[in-house]
Amino acid sequence: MRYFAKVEGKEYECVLEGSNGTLSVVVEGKRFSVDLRHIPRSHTWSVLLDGRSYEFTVHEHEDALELAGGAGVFHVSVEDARTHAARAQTVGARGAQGPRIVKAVMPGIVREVLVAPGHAVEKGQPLVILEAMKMQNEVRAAEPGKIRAVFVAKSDTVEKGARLVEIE
Amino acid sequence: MRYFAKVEGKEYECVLEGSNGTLSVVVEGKRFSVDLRHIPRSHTWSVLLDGRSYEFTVHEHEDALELAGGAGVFHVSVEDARTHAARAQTVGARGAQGPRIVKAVMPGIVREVLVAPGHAVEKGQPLVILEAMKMQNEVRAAEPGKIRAVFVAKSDTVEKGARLVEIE
Amino acid sequence: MQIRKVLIANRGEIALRVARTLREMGIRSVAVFSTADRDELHVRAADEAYPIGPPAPSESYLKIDRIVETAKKAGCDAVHPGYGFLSENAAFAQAVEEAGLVFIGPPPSAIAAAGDKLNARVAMARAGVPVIPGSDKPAATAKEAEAAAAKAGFPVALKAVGGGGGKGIRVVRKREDLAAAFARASAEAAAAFGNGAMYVERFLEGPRHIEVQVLADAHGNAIHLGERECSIQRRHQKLLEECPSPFVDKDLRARMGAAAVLAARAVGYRNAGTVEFLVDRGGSFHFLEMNTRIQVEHPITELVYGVDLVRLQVEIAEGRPLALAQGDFFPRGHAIEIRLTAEDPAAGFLPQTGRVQALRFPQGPGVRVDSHLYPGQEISLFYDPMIGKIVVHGRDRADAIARMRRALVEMRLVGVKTCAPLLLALLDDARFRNGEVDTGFLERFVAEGTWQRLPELNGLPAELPAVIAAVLYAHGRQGAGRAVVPPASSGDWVAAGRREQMKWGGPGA
Amino acid sequence: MQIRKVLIANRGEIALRVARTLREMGIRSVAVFSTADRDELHVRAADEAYPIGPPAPSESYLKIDRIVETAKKAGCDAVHPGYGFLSENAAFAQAVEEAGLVFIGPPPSAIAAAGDKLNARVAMARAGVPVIPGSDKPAATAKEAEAAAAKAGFPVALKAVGGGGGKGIRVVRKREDLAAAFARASAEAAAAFGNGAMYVERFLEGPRHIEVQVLADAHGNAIHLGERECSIQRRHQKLLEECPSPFVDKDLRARMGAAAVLAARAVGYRNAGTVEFLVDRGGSFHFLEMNTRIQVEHPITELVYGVDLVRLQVEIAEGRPLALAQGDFFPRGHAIEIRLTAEDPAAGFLPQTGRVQALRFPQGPGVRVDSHLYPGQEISLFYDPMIGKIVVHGRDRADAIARMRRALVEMRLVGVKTCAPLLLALLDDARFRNGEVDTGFLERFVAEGTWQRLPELNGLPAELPAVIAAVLYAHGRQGAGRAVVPPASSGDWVAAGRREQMKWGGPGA
Repeated sequence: MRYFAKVEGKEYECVLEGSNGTLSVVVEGKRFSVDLRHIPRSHTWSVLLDGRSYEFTVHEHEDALELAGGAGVFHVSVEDARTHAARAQTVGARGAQGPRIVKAVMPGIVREVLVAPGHAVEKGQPLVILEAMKMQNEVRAAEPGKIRAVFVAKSDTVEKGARLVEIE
Repeated sequence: MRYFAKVEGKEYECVLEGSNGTLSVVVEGKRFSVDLRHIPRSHTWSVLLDGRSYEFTVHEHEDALELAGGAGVFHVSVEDARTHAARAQTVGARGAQGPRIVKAVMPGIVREVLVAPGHAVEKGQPLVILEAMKMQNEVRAAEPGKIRAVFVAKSDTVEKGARLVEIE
Repeated sequence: MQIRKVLIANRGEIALRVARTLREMGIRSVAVFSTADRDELHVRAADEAYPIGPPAPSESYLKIDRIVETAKKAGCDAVHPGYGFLSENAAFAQAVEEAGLVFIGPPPSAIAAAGDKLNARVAMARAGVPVIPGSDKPAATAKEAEAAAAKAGFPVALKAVGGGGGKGIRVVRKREDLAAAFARASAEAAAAFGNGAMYVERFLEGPRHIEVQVLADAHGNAIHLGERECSIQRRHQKLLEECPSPFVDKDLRARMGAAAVLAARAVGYRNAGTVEFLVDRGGSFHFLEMNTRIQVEHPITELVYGVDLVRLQVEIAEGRPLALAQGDFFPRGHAIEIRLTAEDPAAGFLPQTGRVQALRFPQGPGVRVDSHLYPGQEISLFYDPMIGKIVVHGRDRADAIARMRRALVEMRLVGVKTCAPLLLALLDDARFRNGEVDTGFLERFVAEGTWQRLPELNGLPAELPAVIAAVLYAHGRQGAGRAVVPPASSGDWVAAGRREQMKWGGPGA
Repeated sequence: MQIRKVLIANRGEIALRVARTLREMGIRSVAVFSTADRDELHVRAADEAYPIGPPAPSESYLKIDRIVETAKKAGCDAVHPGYGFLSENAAFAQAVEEAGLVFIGPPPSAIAAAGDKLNARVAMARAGVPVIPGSDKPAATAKEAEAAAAKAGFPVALKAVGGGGGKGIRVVRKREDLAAAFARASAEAAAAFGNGAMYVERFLEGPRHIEVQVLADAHGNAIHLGERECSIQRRHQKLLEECPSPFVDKDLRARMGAAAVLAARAVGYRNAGTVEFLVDRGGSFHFLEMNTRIQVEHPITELVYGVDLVRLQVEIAEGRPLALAQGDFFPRGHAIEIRLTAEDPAAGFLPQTGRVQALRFPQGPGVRVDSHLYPGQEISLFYDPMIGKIVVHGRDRADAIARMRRALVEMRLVGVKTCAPLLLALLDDARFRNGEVDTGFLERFVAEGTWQRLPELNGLPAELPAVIAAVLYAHGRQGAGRAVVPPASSGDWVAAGRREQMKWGGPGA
């Protein structure tokens, strides 16, 4: 089985081979014999690789796995060979750019809405002030543009990822 | 709803009443207003009872619940009113006594089998020596009798509850 | 008197920590909680617990009348305020005393004297404690602040008269930035402390923040328990503290200690308190402010001086004289505390929320943990992002650093990002290891960005994360590798596989 | 020399504890594991880990050749033996040294001299260390043992010549019981130590077991780090230890310490070791045995003397001289350790196995935990029932007892019964609190049975457990109370309800 794993931006082709109860993975010509154990109820995996011991916790994110191993955190996304090939054909079509939705990068309470539909905004201009854990944070425009819509009002509680403002 | 709960041998009739989002339990004329919360993934329940705070872990055993609350452990068995009534009618029939199976009260390795079928045994006579965690433990006869069957041999590994010997 | 039942007017780790010592003293503890906090450990650890309102602190943990009423109804004879919330609110201490209860802390007059940071400056200067050049009266408007700043000289620090702990402080480097900074800082101060008045101090470049623990009883005895080095800060919020300070020798310790005791006496102090100083490169120290409550970082003093400060607080509040004199206390070894905050340092310290999926705290020699975290907990956005403290004690500073490094590597927390990766990199930094830090060090270190480099992990081959992820993925989707990988009980990987498929259009795309 | 990579020839909490210090010292750790232990924390905490055989200790953790070979293959330069297993096996130390590796412990000759408990008696008596009346030669048969016993006088203790730590010891009160006891004890000794030879000592009635920590470097320096009170034992297995002993004053400490240093020198000792004494009511002390490795209870000495004994072991093994002299060490405060064992004291200390369903260790001020437990772990029957140690440090003995009580109340372990309820009751016992204990105290306390009384729980109404269980049951079966009880994610209660039904015949029975 072939998979493609992208670790912090770099892609590795991984070929998995199982035989006699051991699992080998060949990555770019290097063969790894992996003893991988899931520790129940802890999101933890123990890996022995040529005697070296690693313990990773795994946290699923929307688009990647976060592997945390004591001193280091790695973001890895994986796809199988077929998906990888399919995606390669369509990737050219994904660059199109329409109106941009500014989303909340954290949950919080809306303390101020500083713009209204029709306003022109500069790059870096504050749009909304969000408060969480006693700290106020300004949400700023990443690009210049015109406010097309405002989705929140003062005192609203918003979840992470909630739409705040649309800029066109 | 009526339930019967037996705590360390003593039976309590509990009547549960829910109204307006609060739960009351009436036990022998006393009414308790209980704020009971399950803490996920921890087998833990937090109880506020007239302001007093209790935290119990709950462990299921075959025939009872083990409620452990810091300094104390309680074994409680519960049945509903219908079961309670049904059992009361049949309890007289349960005293019959046939051959007794001596079971392993812990998992272990059989180090010695000291009896064979046909042997007469005294009360307190050692039957089997089980070893676990480096300690040897003698399994003794609870009553005098005659060995009808031996289910294990030296060096067997047995689970808790495994049949060791039958005495008649 | 003997205190028998104490209401803890707080939440989180400090409420839990106070409840622990109360239990050890045989004193009943009474927790209070907002509706967001019903399941919190401080509620479960206390002997009693009562709801006091909705999640917003202004509706619960800052409600003086409701808390005092709860204490009376529950039959308490004392109140412990913890830190934050109402801990430095003189009106609260006053209300507690007027209700006939003991406030486990200083008299309201001392809180007021120290809490009005501006008046405290004036009082300290008068008592002979060195202070930083700056305001001698409050600025209610940007205009008044500008006048004071002109006198002190830029850069200046705008500070809330009612503030403390670095909250509501803004540094202003140029005259033209002052008005906007004043508006924001004053608004935050008004929201946080109910008082928008500010004062101005010359902003010292590159100072250390070193504070001294003091203890004063009701019988006129006042001693100090050495210093804590608190220079590792971001936006005036401490992230790592040490005891003793690598900068302070025996002589400086004695001089700063004496000044701290003088400061405590100047405000009529009683109970445990902390006198914060800014120390310049030459070793001159200037009074910064006095914190009239237990500090977040008190455990490092406890480890190095062999005391339980909360126990001493209660004993002092009971009217008992300090059992030991200044000469009986001396430092042993070196302690470090880090504050674990639910903030992502790689994303501008964005507050993180989420559910604690898995949790393993460090243990073993020289490790102490104070935390209200538990598996399954939902980190809420209503309160401080500090979710716990890891504290270590070692033979000397090098051992303590190595121990903290080990503790952080050992810790596992799945579900919420924290500042731990930054702190781990900090512990490895040569400048930090040499003790060459000032209050601006951490922000410069963060800005350098080198801490985000992937660490050299036990000779980890670069390919290993890819290998592991591929195996997990395959395991979840096809059951490949089942011979060596036991089934994941959660089925997470099946779900992850499905999502990956969907995201990239599935096999047929 | 500088040690760079150490194989830890052990498992469980001590393997984890050694790995922690190695990490702090920047030394690579190499774990070994039996097939039963692949998922254990000591494997996950080490930098490297290698399998050494099947679960039975004789096939893995006691396999000298395989362990030494693993150390060489892994490129180790030293081996740490922990306690138990091969830690007091002179042949192992010899094999390690012959392989060109450093043994982090005493020279093989010292292990042999102390490990042959009988020869050690003779050597100590010769060096002027007081010993108990008894054998001066081994007994290979019950007959020989009878002769020795007759000379020493009944009651006697039968001890394994190759034993230690209370293993393979039987007390025999009457002549007619000796033969049977000898057979069983000798068989256990043969299985555990590969040597069935026994020796006989007069069994002292009501003594205390107090031991002294010693440290000796390769340069002729030898010091002691005070005593540990270890009288709380069951079948010669310690369950609770204290430092300092409530029985020992400064003078007795100095005399016992000097005798312990003498004992260490008598066997040519190097590294950390422990000299055990039996102390009678008059304060006379008698050499019991010397333990030539780190003790289970070493953390209490670490807390009270401010040291890391494993770090000192490594430093001594590297050939470094002790950095501090006898006069630099002094006790601060009081420490207590309890051993958490998977044994049910209510059922004759029956070993318990099972899966750890939920786990919460105590934390906060003065609490240290050393444990290899983790949620989801399967407690195996192959190894020692000790699953962790809770250690506390307080200002004095009363504070330490209160702190340990708090720690045990705070601890939660679901799925495996432990000795904790017994220890909690012990901490509340007036005799224990007065320090009036001897080595027989715990067994008498267990036999009294009063510890099994239900405790007075925070004014717990007798009905409350019934109320809770009824609600949980109803919640699981009918969804009653759902308004206040959030759904149980596990569905345990549904299952519990179903089983209850089945057990008692169901609704139609």
